[in-house]
Amino acid sequence: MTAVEPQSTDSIFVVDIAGFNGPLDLLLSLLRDEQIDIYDIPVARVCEQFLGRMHELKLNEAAEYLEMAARLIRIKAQMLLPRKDGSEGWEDPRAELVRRLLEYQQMREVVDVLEKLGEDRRNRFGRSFMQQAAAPPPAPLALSLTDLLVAVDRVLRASRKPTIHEVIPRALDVDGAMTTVRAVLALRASARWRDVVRADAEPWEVLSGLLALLELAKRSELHLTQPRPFADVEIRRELAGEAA
Amino acid sequence: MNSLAKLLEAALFASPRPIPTDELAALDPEASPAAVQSALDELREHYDVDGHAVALRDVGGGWQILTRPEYTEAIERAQMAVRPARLSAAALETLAIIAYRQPIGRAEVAEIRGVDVGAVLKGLHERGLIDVVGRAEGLGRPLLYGTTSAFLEQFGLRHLEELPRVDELAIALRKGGVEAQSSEPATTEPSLEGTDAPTGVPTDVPTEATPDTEPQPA
Amino acid sequence: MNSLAKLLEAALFASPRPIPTDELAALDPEASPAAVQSALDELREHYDVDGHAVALRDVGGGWQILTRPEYTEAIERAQMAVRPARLSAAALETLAIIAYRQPIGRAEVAEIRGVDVGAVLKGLHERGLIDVVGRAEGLGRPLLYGTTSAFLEQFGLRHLEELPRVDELAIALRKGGVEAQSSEPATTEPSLEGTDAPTGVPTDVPTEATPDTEPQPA
Repeated sequence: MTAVEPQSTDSIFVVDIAGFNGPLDLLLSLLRDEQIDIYDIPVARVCEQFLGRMHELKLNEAAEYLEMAARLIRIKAQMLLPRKDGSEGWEDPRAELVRRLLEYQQMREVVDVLEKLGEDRRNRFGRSFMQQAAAPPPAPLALSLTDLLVAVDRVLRASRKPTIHEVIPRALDVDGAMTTVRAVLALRASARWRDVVRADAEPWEVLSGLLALLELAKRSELHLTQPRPFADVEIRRELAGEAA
Repeated sequence: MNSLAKLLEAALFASPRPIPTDELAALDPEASPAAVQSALDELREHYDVDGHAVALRDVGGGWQILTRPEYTEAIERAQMAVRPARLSAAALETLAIIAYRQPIGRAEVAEIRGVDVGAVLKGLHERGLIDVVGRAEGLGRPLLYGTTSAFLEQFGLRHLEELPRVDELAIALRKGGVEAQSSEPATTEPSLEGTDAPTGVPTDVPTEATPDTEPQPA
Repeated sequence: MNSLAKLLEAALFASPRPIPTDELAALDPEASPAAVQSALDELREHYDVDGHAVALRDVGGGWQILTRPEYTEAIERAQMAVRPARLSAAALETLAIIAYRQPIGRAEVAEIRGVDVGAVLKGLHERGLIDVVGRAEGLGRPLLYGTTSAFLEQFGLRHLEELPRVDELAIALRKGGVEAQSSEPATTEPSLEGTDAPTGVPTDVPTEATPDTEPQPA
């Protein structure tokens, strides 16, 4: 299993830059360029070339390529280990890599087929004019009263005791908030949101404060500005409103 | 057909809008206006004489291939004949709650069902089984939903009172019949009579149609 | 053309999507399946023999009238229709793997491609080319993907069997799938896991072959 979960954005980026669809693609093209038999890869040489190409293509940061490089180095080391005589049970350390390369190569073959088929289809237009006939009516429903009643029963069973929330109405106090805002602005020419609404204000107080500001702005008693999105709203005393 | 006529056919077929004559001419820079006109004539004649179901028409400043009107009905009918759809268990439950609790708001339905019902309400509304019947008092004045006459029709009910009362429900289900409906079930109704509801105790499993409630031809 | 063929032509012209044979048959309830098939044959032949710029094609489990490729350039140049964008190599690779190995999970696709495929899968899913078809057994019960009918449509395939069979590919793939894949692929699918691997590819199990000999059939 490759462990390439993180860095996904990285790999997309790499694909775009290097023109390779991953380490297997790079490795395959390397074998092709060097005319190397996939079943008998001279790992030491290929490993070196792979690292070289990685460096060349500035792929050193890409996890997938690093992982492949590490794999090649490990195989290279395993190849150097002395083999027991008779070599019974000796596993070619390259077997897994060969399998993956073959698998990838076959997938590339299918891609070629898909590319041709897709290209042919792309070159054929379907009808794009939509007949202006009325929108097709929805399919009739296959339903019976039993279905409905069974559903009712299911609902009743599922909700033995419907919880009923008691909602305590909390009237907004816009007038009170307006008084507060006026009081603040009487002392200073400009204020901020936190000056008119406490940090620990309850929702109804926040709403009251907001409505009060909007109302006063409507009455031209103050001016609301926001230098940029999500910045603190600036509340300024409107001179015209003051005069009025 | 000559090759220009074929090119025009392809373009007219692929275009989502009618194409004016001068735009058609631009398809082949070497074609003279006269050649384009005669290719259009050839195409039109071909469709007419050869007995095609489509015709070339000059509509609103452009040319378009349109199907002939005599086929419209069959096409629309076929679209209606698309196999009947079933409601999901979620939709049925929502419908059941609305039927018994109307007028009712989304939040209330959601609370009874324990899940959000926005998408389900939308689906039921699109199918015309429920409709907005008013707005509640209070914050945000939420929409209130109720069932429609299409709902009654769908379930073969004359009016909502024909729905069994909740306290009769278990019995109604067990007996496989609905009392209120005893008078004279209309023949088109999916009748509950003769239903051999095996246990009478509904399960959580989404219900399948009982044998006699197979989709009726619409 | 006979009247059924004309009716089919009208329906096919009116639809931007392929129409499955059974829906075409529903256009005329009295038409036998054989009659529908012969009407389709007649229509196709008519377009081919009569030199039309359009052709009747059987794609993705349905019938569709499409323009012939030779007119595409001119139509696109005149901006009367736009060809869909090409898929990226990454998307094609992922699709190829899913098409042959469905149902398949993300980790497996990633393993074969040697890179993470999360973003690509998402894109393919958004385009409707693949869909979730189930969940694997095992840790986290990962989602399994398969191709859709839109996939077939996009590549002008009637069904998955039109993809080259494994033994037609130069290199056949290893035997045996991945453990997590409990559900066996439908027999109709072209499988990359063919048992008739002609070249004897190394399997998961290490072969006896020494490094410098050609591998023997497993």
